[in-house]
Amino acid sequence: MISSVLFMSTPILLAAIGGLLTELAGVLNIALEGLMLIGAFSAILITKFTGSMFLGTLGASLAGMSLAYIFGFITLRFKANIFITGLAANLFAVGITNYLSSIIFGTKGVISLLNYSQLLHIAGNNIFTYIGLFITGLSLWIIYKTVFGLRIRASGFDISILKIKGIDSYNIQMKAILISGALSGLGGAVLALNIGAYVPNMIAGRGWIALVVIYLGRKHPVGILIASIFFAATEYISNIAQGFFQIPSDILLGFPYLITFIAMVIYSILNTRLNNGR
Amino acid sequence: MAVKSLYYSLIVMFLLTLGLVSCTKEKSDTENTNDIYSIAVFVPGVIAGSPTYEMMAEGAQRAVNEVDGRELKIIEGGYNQGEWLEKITVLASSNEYDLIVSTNPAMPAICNEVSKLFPNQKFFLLDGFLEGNKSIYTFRYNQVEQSFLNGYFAGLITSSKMDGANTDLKIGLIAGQEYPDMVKAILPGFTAGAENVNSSISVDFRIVGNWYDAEKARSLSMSMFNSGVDIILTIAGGANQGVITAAREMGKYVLMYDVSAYDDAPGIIIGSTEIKQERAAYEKIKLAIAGKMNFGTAEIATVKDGWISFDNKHPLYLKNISADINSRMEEIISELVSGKISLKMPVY
Amino acid sequence: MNKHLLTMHNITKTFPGNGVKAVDCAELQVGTGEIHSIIGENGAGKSTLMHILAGEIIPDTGNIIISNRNIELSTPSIALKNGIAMLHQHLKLIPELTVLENIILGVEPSTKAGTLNSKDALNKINKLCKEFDIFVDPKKLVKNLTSDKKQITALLSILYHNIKIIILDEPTTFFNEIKADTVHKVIKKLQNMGKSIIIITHKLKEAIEISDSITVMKSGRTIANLNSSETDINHLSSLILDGNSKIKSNKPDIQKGSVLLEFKNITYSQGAVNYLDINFHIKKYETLVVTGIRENGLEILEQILAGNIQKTTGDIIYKNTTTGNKIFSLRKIGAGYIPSDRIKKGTSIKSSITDNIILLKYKFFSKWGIMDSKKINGFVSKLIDEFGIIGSGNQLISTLSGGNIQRVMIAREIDANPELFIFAEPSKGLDILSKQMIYNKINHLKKKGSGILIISSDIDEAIKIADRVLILHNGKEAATLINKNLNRVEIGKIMLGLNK
Amino acid sequence: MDHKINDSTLKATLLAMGSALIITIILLIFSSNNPLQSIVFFFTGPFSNTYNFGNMLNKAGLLIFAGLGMSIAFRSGMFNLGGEGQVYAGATAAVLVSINVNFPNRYIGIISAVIIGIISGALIAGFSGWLKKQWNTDELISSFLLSGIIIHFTDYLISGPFKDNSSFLNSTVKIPTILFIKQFLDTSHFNISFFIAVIFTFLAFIFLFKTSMGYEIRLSGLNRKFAEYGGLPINRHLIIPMLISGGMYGAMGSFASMGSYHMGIKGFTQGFGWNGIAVALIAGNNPAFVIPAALIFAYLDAGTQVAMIHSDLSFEFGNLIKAVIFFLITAKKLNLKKEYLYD
Repeated sequence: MISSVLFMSTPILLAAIGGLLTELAGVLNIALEGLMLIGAFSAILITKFTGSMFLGTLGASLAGMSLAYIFGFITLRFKANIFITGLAANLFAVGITNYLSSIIFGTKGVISLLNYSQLLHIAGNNIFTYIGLFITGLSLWIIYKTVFGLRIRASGFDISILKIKGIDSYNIQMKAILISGALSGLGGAVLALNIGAYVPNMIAGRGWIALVVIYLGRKHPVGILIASIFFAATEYISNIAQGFFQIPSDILLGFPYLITFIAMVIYSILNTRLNNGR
Repeated sequence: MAVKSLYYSLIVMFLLTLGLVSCTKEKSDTENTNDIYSIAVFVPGVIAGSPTYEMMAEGAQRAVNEVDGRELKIIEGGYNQGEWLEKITVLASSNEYDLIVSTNPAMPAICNEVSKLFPNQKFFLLDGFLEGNKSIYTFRYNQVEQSFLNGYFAGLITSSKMDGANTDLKIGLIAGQEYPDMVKAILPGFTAGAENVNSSISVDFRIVGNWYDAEKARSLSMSMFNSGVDIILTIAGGANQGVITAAREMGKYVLMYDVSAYDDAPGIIIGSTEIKQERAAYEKIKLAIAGKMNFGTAEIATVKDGWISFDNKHPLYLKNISADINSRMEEIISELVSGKISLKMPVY
Repeated sequence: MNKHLLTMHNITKTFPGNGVKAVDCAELQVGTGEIHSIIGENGAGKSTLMHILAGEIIPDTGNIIISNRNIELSTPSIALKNGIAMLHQHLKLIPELTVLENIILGVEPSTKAGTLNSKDALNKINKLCKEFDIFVDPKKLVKNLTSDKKQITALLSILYHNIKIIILDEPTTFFNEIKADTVHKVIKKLQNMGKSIIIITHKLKEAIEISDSITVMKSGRTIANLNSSETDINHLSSLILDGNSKIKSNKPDIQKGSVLLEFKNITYSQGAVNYLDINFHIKKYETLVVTGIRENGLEILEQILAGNIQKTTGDIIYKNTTTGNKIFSLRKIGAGYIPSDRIKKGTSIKSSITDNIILLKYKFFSKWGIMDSKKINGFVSKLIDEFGIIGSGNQLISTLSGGNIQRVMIAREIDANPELFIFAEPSKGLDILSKQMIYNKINHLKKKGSGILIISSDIDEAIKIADRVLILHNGKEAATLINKNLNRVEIGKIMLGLNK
Repeated sequence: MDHKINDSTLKATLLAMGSALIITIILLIFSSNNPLQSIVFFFTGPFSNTYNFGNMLNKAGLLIFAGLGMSIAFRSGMFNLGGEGQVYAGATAAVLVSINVNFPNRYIGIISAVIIGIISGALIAGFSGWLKKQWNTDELISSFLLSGIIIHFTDYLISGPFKDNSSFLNSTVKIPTILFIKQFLDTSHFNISFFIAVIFTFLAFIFLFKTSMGYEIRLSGLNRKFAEYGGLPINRHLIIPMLISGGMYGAMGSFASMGSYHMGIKGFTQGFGWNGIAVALIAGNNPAFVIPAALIFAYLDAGTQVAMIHSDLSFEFGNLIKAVIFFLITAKKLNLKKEYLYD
């Protein structure tokens, strides 16, 4: 059960960690969904042609980065509204994957790996679960222990101070966006490679959940880890509950949102009380 | 500022008149009814990943290819039910297609609406049921029979001693969504089939919530397998992939619906019903082209007529399934054909 | 001493906003290992000159020569590369980062892998702390620091760099007397290390005691450059305060009104440091000017009045009602208020003149919630005329000059005819004409029966419009005088703490 | 005043639109076997017949509602990310009222249904605003999560207790025919709601720029410190703009269900919420520009749809074109050179 929940949380966790970097750098990233989709598609595409899941995973990250670059370039250089460019990136991801899919495979539907071999499991856990946890740890290190991380945190607060210190904030924000592209792409790859197939729309809102998780996790890697596991656990529970209770499935499908919402409200109530008490 | 708003409303008015002017021209050149020139296939979803849609498209293509000068246009409508009505109306309003072909239980109701606006537009709808509209011909499969076969087979598997089967008498059904045919025909048929094997077999029925979240389908299936289910019938579109993945991981079995897909996951997909959607599309469209389609009537296709079958000829099936189980399947099929077992498709 | 480390020659800067020459042909020379103080009143141009040196403001004319090289300091980072750094009064720190992170930002010591070499940084910081005998926990978040620790952080972030010239803006302001010693020690230490230090200060005593030489500024000009051994406090204060003795004292009104607002034993302290300790009242038909050096309590007083911070002890009584522990709310009692922070608080710069000017009255112009454009336009053009605002109603505030922005605010506040009117730094950045207009409006308001409280660091202003003047020194009330034949030297000496 | 657009912004917008247009044409040339045909259908398609034209206007009308609501929310500095759920709830509420209540006549019926729809949308969004006011709960996230809950709950209502058991659609029964909002332009969905949307645009414009509450909202959004300093009721404007934006989404939904769909279909308002945000942002949160922004949006959709049917343009290409336009439409400057940091 724990391994299931951990695995279910992994794609969300990866995208959220990527989104965290941009968020800390002061960039609202609503393109996560599209970045994940590109990743999922590329993972299957490349694995299919090379036969290597490793290359597929790598390719997914690179594809995520490419779309992230377009998104970042237009947002930062052309000073376009970040919400609209984010929506554009999501639309673009849907369009381009379908287009490439129909050109390369002659179909806009499911593309499955024929010689599918199950993903590596270590001690009962999926390899990507470890990768997710590793990247969370890595992000802790990057954010709090490296020069780049320090500059990311600084640029999210006030770009003018970076100017005084002679730091190029465009560079920092762009790099954060690229990393979020790579990690979201990876998150998409996790979904697709584990299933062994690309299904259009298979991200199914996880990119948006990742955005929520960033906020619920108080913009900290550990908080995000907890929040994504929390969300995955509620989904896991609602999956199990479908087998036990005569609750209409639609209600159960909304359950993760309900619990997360309640948790969020309780958190903010406690937070207010705490601040007022001070 | 008020001036500016006025300016905008003027633009709107201008566009409006422009539109009205350009509209008036096109209305005249239709009225050529009976002869079928061009055909549109409206796919309520996306083609690939959905075998029934693929078969429909192939059948239509074959029919059109056989006659010179016929045009076929395939349009994918996406998954949003709400948009289908609008898109079908766009199709009908374009006046370009003499026949619109589609498949889905929901389509008759939608096309009935459109038909009120465009009474000359003809529709041929598979997998749906509607009688009495002079423009619509429907062709529907007896899904109670079909799912009964699946259920019976699942019942045999769960009570068998196969590697993946356990002692729990539990079988599963995963659906993309809870739609009327699912609840009123497929689930009851599936349950009846299983109970026909052993009345203490129970069916675990779960919903993905959409037709594409394969990961959700996977974790749902995992939880079903963990609770003692050993075979799942999956009717979840693209999300079927997730069910297969879970079965592979757990060493369990998957049953497919509508199309024989043993090759997709040898040893995992161990049973499958089939509908002759391609043949239906082909034969009926040829009828339509010939002007012989009985618009206004509804046909229900059955196992007896050969429109529905259980694919027990496939080598992978024969390899995995014991002769004993297979002979019991043959038996039940013949009982359906002979009418010894009679399962009516509910009308609702 | 090498007199030629830094030369600033013929520096002029006019701000486009108000057309005031903030710096006017200023000259400055600083040698290696020299401590150099720049003194002058608020608004004399000291800060602007130093901002130019720090690369934050680009001058209109003039040369900056460092070690015989002509250098263009177009950005702070270029200044930093040339070994010049400024410790700001408004600290440029990022509250979400730790002390250490703030210090090393931009010059992070790193390993080859890009890792922060926190150990190196920590060692260096600890060494610096020991060397200069100061302390702050490098691992604390800046937002959790007390203000003096923040100051130390900012100081450290400068010491951390390899700096030749350090500019300190009011270094001892946030420290009490004892801690000023610490600051002086740091400065001496820096000098011993061969650094040059430029200090902006109001404290003449401090300037003489600590620095080698002193530049005196007045109205943007550098009027004197002295060796501190050749001068004394009286000389300096006369240099600073000299010149405007022509200003005529306002004829004080007889105080016939009732008491409007009373500050009874109000203090404000953080930890052991007392920033304000004040007692005063203000009556109808009178103008009270609270003056002093801005950092000596004027700012804190304004913040308390504005309800931004809560007094530590004492009672604020408005018309015989005490506010108790509630935060003082100006608008609720119908007071008018113009804050010293005009841009962020006093105006909405992305809105039009109209939107800014109707802030207090918009409800009067609406019927059933709909605002009457005609009435508003009439009102706005009346005020634009009356207060000489150059611009039209739908012009954005951001396109106006500083003087005009000021007029918009004054028009808004005075037109509301408040019983109590609080005005911080009325003439900040204004030309003479605007100043005169503002004074007239204030007097007019007073004659109609309002009580006027002005918080101003400008002595001339106090003399011009006050009925009574309250002078603060180090946060404490040094004197309250009736404005009868007061002159600037007298007030200046009290606020500089020289009258004892 | 801040509802005016200055020349440089206009220039940048036109330049961005021009570039997007060129890229669109290039995309069409590459994607199509008969590019000219595709281009012609794409650009003239929306005007090709009454149905397409009417539907485009109808869609634009619906988008105007959402765009207006979001503009007001954005103006006040609030972010309503829950449009999807609010539209769906509004649409379904209007349908449920129409089905279950016997109205004395059609006008009272339609108006009550629409008002109920508006109220449901408003309450959902307003709840997020209230949470913000009460406990400083981030409205961006709370509205999104709340929307997730509402969507599933509404799904349940439609396919559960209010399901039309005689229908093969996952839908409620149809609303009584007399409660249909009359459609003009014979077959299209085009109906009075478009004109109501235009009227609402005027109202929103007046509300934002001519009323005291609009004044408070604008100032609170532009400079909270200033609004507080001026003694404006800023806390109230954490809730009211959310109520308005939710209400407008509700209006969008109820007009869609009463005017176009005539029943509640599972998931039928999918995507409406995001489009509302897009329209508002493209319009620069100015009601005066919401109409053209909504028209552009609806035009793109209609063009894609027509081109799909008549030429070999595929659905995803419509998405790609929209993506390109979205990428560029809000660009403030199109200089490819890296802007030096300190200019």
